[in-house]
Amino acid sequence: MTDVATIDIIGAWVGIFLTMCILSFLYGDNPFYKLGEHLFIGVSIGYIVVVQFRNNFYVKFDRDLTWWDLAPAALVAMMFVKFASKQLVWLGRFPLAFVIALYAGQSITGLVGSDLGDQIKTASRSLVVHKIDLQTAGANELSNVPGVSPAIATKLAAERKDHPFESLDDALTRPSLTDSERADLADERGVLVGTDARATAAGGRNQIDWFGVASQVLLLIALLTGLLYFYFSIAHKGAIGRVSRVGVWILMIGFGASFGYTVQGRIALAIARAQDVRGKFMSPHDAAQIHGEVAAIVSAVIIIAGIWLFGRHEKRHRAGATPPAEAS
Amino acid sequence: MTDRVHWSDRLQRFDRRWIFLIMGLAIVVPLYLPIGFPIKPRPMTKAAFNAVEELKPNDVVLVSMDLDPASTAELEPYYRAVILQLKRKNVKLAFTTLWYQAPPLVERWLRETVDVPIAPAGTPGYVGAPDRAYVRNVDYVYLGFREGKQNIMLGMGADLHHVFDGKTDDGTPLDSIPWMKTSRSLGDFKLMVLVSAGSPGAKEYVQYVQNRYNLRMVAVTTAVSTTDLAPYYQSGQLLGIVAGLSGSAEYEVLVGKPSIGVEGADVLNAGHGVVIVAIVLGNLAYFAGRRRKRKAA
Amino acid sequence: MKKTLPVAFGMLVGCYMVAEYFIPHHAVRDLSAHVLEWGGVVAASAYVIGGINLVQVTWPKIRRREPDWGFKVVLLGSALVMALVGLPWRSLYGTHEPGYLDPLPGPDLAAQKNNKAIVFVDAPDDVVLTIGPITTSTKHMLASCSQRSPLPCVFVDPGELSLKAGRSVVGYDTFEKKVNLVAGDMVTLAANPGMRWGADGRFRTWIYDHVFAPCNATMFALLAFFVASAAFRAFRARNVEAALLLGSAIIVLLAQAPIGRWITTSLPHLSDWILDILSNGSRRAIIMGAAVGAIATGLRVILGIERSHLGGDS
Amino acid sequence: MNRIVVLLLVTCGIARAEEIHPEIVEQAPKSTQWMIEMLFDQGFFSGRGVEPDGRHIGISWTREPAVPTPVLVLRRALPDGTDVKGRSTRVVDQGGTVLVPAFLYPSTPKEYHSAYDPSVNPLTVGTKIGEWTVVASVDGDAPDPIVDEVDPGTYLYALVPAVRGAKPDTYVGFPGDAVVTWSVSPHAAWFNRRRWFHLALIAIIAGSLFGFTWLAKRKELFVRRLAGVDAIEDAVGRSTEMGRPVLYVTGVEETQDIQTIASLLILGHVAKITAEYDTDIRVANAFPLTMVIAEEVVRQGYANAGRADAHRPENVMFITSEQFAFAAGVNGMILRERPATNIYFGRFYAESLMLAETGFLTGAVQIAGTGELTQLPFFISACDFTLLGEELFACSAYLTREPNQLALLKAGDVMKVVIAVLVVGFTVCATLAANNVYPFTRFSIEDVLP
Repeated sequence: MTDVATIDIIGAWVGIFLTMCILSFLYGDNPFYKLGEHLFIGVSIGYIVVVQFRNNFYVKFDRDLTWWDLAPAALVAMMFVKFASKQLVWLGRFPLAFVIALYAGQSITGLVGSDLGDQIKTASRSLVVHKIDLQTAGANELSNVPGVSPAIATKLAAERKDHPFESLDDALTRPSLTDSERADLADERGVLVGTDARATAAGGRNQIDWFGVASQVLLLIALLTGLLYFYFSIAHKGAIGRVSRVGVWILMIGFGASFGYTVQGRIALAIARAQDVRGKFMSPHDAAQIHGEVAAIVSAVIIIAGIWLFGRHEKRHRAGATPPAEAS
Repeated sequence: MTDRVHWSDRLQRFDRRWIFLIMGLAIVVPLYLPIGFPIKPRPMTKAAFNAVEELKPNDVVLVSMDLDPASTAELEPYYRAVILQLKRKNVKLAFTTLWYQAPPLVERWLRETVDVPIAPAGTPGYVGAPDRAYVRNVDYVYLGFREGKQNIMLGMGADLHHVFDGKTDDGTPLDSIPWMKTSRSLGDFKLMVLVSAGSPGAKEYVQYVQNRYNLRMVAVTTAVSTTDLAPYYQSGQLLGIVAGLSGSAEYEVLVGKPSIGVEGADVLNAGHGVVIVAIVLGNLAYFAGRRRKRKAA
Repeated sequence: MKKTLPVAFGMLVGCYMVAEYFIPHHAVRDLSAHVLEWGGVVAASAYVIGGINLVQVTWPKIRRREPDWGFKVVLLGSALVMALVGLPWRSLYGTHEPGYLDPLPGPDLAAQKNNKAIVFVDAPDDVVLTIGPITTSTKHMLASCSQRSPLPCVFVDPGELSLKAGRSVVGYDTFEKKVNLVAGDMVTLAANPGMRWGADGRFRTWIYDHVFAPCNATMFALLAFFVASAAFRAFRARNVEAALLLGSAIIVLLAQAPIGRWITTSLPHLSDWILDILSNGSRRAIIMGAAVGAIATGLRVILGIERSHLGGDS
Repeated sequence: MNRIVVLLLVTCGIARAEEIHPEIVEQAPKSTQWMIEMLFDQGFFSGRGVEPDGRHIGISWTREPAVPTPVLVLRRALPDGTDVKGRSTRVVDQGGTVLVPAFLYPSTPKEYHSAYDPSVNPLTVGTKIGEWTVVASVDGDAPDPIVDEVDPGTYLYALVPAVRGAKPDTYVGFPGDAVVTWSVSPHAAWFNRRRWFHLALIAIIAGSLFGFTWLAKRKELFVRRLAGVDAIEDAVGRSTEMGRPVLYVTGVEETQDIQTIASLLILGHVAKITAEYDTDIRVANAFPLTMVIAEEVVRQGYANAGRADAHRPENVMFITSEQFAFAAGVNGMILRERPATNIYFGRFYAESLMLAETGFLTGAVQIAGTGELTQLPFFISACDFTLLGEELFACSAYLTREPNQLALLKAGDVMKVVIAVLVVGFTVCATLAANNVYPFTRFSIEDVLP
């Protein structure tokens, strides 16, 4: 156990203060936010420049040069021509043409493979969905059954060796499963998307998961209507209009879903900031020396007082000044 | 129009900074007064877990840490959990990153999680085999960062040693490390763990190298990119996806060491609650307002 | 001439990049590697122009003392500082040894008797010492083990002993050595690991950890609040579309938090289903549509149809 | 009588069972039948994961009767074009455990060479012993090919049955005879046929691009209007009235992203409009290269509008490449310069909401366009107009209603029909095939997209 260097305790406090500065943007644009903003932008630029040069020159050309290296040199030179001469500015178009064409060509082939080829491939699958057969399924397949954890999967695999499952209930209540595991499995039962729909213990003959089939059909419809919505050559009127409207609806549901996911992510960020201030990501020993919460409160007080003072100062100087813009 | 402002108008026009305040409280308070709902892994998360479990000792795994400090919130819990899992599986690890923001962060995390055991025997609240301290350039290597995004991916797919000039980040020749000597391109890695906060990241890996060299990949991603990656999970190009903070929390549970992720996931409840309330309030105000306008008209 | 040449050059490069995907021949692979590297070099050199532009934009503001000019100074200043501390200064004026071992003459009888060896440590108290199995610092050591030396010290078991001295934070050198001690041996470990400069140097890491990282993370975290206000303002069921958006959003929101499973276990299923089926279906449509548009755009560039960026008015 | 049969199957790319060349070699201690398959490309399909770049050779074998012993795979180069037939060979003396010079140095049998004792010197992959290089060491047979990367040339492989020692990569014995394969020399392919369908897709788009360009010159093509695009001109007009600038953000992705490229192309047209309206346009860039291009594009826009003099280079700005620092910077611009129109075209990530919300606060008209699906909900909720995915790429075509531009949209539509037909067709096939309906069991999407 060693102590945190004073400079790092100071650092932690600085970090927390800046955190508060930027959070103050939520109240409105204010000098503290401006400080954080400009500091951040400046530091990021300084950081990036070093990285860029290290990785594109220092590292790459840490070898004896070849004739090949004239090509990039020429391109770079042309890019700088505009600072040297007015009538040679047009030379600057070569590096432009180069990078744009280079990356355009690259993305053409990149996209045609993954976003067209693979998506078409994935989209055109059989609409028939069979249930997962607990009797024959492999470990991975098993753990795609709702509620089946890897641990449970191995247990089931062992169980079915000794004596085959008669039914789902039999399979999911085998003695080797712990009570909590049984509870998990019980929670996941359900005829639409739950265990009963997705899995069977029948063995041999493969049963069809009808809801799965319906979903696959829906998936196909979603795709086709979506494509129709992006079809530019016809006006969205009449039947076409109605169908493409369905496309929009499904689109919107999709967006809703991704909004929901996003919210989780965003809130997670705020949570992490709070945990960080509390020193959750460092050892308790270090956290104890830094007193993050105290730092947070102190900074908050400073900033609130500061904003209030600046506000008054502003008012006194130019009467009828606009209050700090509300940022939301 | 009546003189006194109707409640719906006030609700529609009131200062959003109140919402900010409520959101702030919703995040801070539960940290001190946890709610504690149970956490159950989803199939996507389990699939990711299994892919790692299938590894054998001394398999070589590439961990690509494509993130910045901003996204640690969602990825760090998973990272710590998966590193523990990989270490107790006793596999060889190669770390790299395609994000220029990452290197100092990666260095720190390596010191905190790889150089020292995460869960030595007798760690409170930990069920599972203890892990050991990994030795740099023996049990793991840090290849460092290279600028070039997709091009670097393509390069690593063709010849990884060339991309990193045959050296690790601290200058150790890759050929001096037996298992690295034989891992010359992405195809030679048994698994790729993509700690991916955005672009370039899991999506680009799938697009640019996965289908070229058909590689085995699992990804942890920010919740927001999940819907984006889900198709690749369906098409089997990604063996598993760990979705955001809740996914990371689930993974911590699977690995058997609940920690910051689980704590954070608990706070999510309050946060989501606030957002839902905000939506409901907004709609109340909207509809009430509309009905009044109809009446007025 | 001034327009057609660049366009032709672009067409050449672009068409090559497309062809390259279909030609597995190793010669082509090698050439492509080169060409891609050039792209990187051009992009990196552009940072010089970026810097010039930055000064062009901010300097006049400072000179004319425009509002907030002080912050522009902060901006340029911090950029300069961060860039400078990124340079490997140490390699410019040579490095110094992080530490050394100095064996003391003669066995210490007391120690010898109870079969121990002694390690004296001459180091600042913020140096983290790993002496065999123990990790410690001079603060937490014995004040004295032998009259031979006033330095803080530890008793160790005889045999091979690995010594390591570093600092708890990144950005410093580390001193590492193995010694073989027999009972009664005394050795002084003098260590004062120097601070490193450059990419993994102390200053840069400090600024990264305590300025860059918190600002970066907090900027991002602001979204938690914006999301709430956006939800309040914009997610109103004005029409069917908005209502659907809202509905699925709320379902996923609930399902995403652990509370969802607490309400009903089928909620997560439902949200997964929305994600797998409805969301994926439409999403796939957009992915494909966008890909088609992107490919067409790309083709227009490499076939020289789109040339507005090169002065050709298309 | 003891016989060993070496069946070599040198494939032209994919394995073809009928091309077996049997070869019988006499005198061997144990009767094992080796079925060896060499895979390398000869300008045809790349077989079973062996890249057809002329630098990869795949080798796989099975033994009859099945033997679980490990097999050491060695490679040695031959003078180009040498044709050697497969045979069995001795690697150790009778009952010995050291690899004999006769095996290690076949090309110089006269000279003296020392034997090699693998029980003490480990044979890690890549080690050179004599003229041979260790390629792999497999326990049992390798039904999936071991892919070996080589420089172009002619090579010979030896499959040596071995017994592992205690230490890793050591071998204490070599039971039975080893097998030396036929010489193989991989040729590089000039076309990767696995990707023929990708080429076809590109060809369709390119074809219809030209087709419609030709057609458009003759007859008026119909294209549905996009509100978002029509809005741009009005918004610029509005900023002119308010005397406030137009803010154009080219996204936070590098130039190599096709969305950034699209954004830059649109910027040209927008700059032209602002030049005509005599309104300031501020362009915020996250990458200097993008900034360099944007400046050139804007200059051209002004030139095309015939107002080259009005172009002010410092209006095209490089903020910073750090995503959130960039967001902070643009937020600052929006709050303090109060542009009347904010246009966000290109690829955006999390900062989308940040920018859009701040812009909403300042009451600017906001037009967004991105193919980044996850951000669309936020742009939709906070912006006045949003171009979804493909519409972003369509935008530049709308802004200049010239034939070759409209052709882009038409080509896109053609492609969408093709996609729909393919997907539906193959779904039907797959479904019927799943129910074993002949002849559909014979078609599969794998045929076109392996």
